[in-house]
Amino acid sequence: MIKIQKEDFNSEEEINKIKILYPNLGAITSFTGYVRNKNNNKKVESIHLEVYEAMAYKQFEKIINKANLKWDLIDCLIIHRYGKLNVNSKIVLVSCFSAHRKDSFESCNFIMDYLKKDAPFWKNEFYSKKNKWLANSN
Amino acid sequence: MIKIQKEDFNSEEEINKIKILYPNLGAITSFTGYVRNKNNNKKVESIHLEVYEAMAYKQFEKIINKANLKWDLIDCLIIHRYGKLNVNSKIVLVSCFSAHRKDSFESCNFIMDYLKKDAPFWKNEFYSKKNKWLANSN
Amino acid sequence: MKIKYFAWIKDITNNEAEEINSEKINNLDQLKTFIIKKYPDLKKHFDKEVLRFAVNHEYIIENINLDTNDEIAIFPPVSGG
Amino acid sequence: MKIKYFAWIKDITNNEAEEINSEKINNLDQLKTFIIKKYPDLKKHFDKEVLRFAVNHEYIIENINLDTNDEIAIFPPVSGG
Repeated sequence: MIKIQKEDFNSEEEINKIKILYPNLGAITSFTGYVRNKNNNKKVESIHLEVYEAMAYKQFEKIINKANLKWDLIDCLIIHRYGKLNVNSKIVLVSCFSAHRKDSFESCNFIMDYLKKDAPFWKNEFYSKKNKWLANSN
Repeated sequence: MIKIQKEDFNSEEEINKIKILYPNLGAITSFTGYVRNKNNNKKVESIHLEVYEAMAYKQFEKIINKANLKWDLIDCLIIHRYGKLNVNSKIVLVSCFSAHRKDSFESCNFIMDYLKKDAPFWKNEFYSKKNKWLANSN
Repeated sequence: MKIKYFAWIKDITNNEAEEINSEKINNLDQLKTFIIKKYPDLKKHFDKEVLRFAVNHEYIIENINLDTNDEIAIFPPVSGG
Repeated sequence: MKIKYFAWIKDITNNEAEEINSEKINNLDQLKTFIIKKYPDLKKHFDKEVLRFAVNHEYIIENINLDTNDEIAIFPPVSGG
């Protein structure tokens, strides 16, 4: 399941909707990314996340397909927000569902790596008097 | 924060209570373990989890201390249930809170490894007509 | 063909999307040449090879042929997640 | 000293905790000998070295001295998580 949205979300509810479909599921690894109040020693007030939405869906699908080739996954959930996000807001949730722990852990990390490299989102970081477009360093 | 309890829990609420304390937090990695409907090709109806509670608290503290020596962690949450748990129930939640992704991912995996080896819990798996005590294989 | 610009590229083009069609543009390299001519301030960024190009939502590195129905996107390194 | 048994060990001892105090028990090895004598069915499990021992909530492998206030736990391999 891939969702690209402005709205905040409840991770527990989103994950439960998928979990409940699979009684053979034993392991979920989830990564959540948040807006921090500082970055590179500057005080951040908010970020504006721009997205190329149609491409983002396509790239997320490709990344999930790659993960499915490498690990035994039951399902995957990616929720990525865009628009104005204040400090403390969730930016992204990636959850990987599997029978056993190793598959969910490794695939979740793998998906985050590719998401950081390939997902067409751009962070415009707002400080008290100026703003700056960021690029992912890893 | 370490919790050993019979009751179910809402991961979102438990995680938010900690997250909200740290506006410099950018990354949370969480692992959730569930009771599966089958194990070793046998249909599972429920498990009974026995705990040596005082020792479990002590061992969880030691594991978190070890993780803190290796990674830049802002906080850690372990919730481990015991008692009768039906299929689809949560067994354990481990959440690692950090500024950056790598620390939270690696420490969460590390804590799960040690938890599986050292946390004094024992699963008694119930099938339709019999039951069996398990030992962790990894 | 439809061209889309993202992040600070938009600040240079003053435009987030436009239709460009010319008999001179049959492949990605020709499109790049056209765009640099139209937006000279983009040249240094093209030269530094920091920009990324997508054709119909796929990353493209090589010089592929373009069709009038294609959607081409030009953007800086991503920073999601 | 207080002895605690967990999981299927309890099914052999028919007891989840008991107080054992004897002048003959001054260290962990002496306690093990005492317990095997009391519960002969435990012997094969002690021999296979699958059991784990904790003194005051810490895993103990070596033969440490014991005090009358100590809490000693005997249990099979764990299976939490």
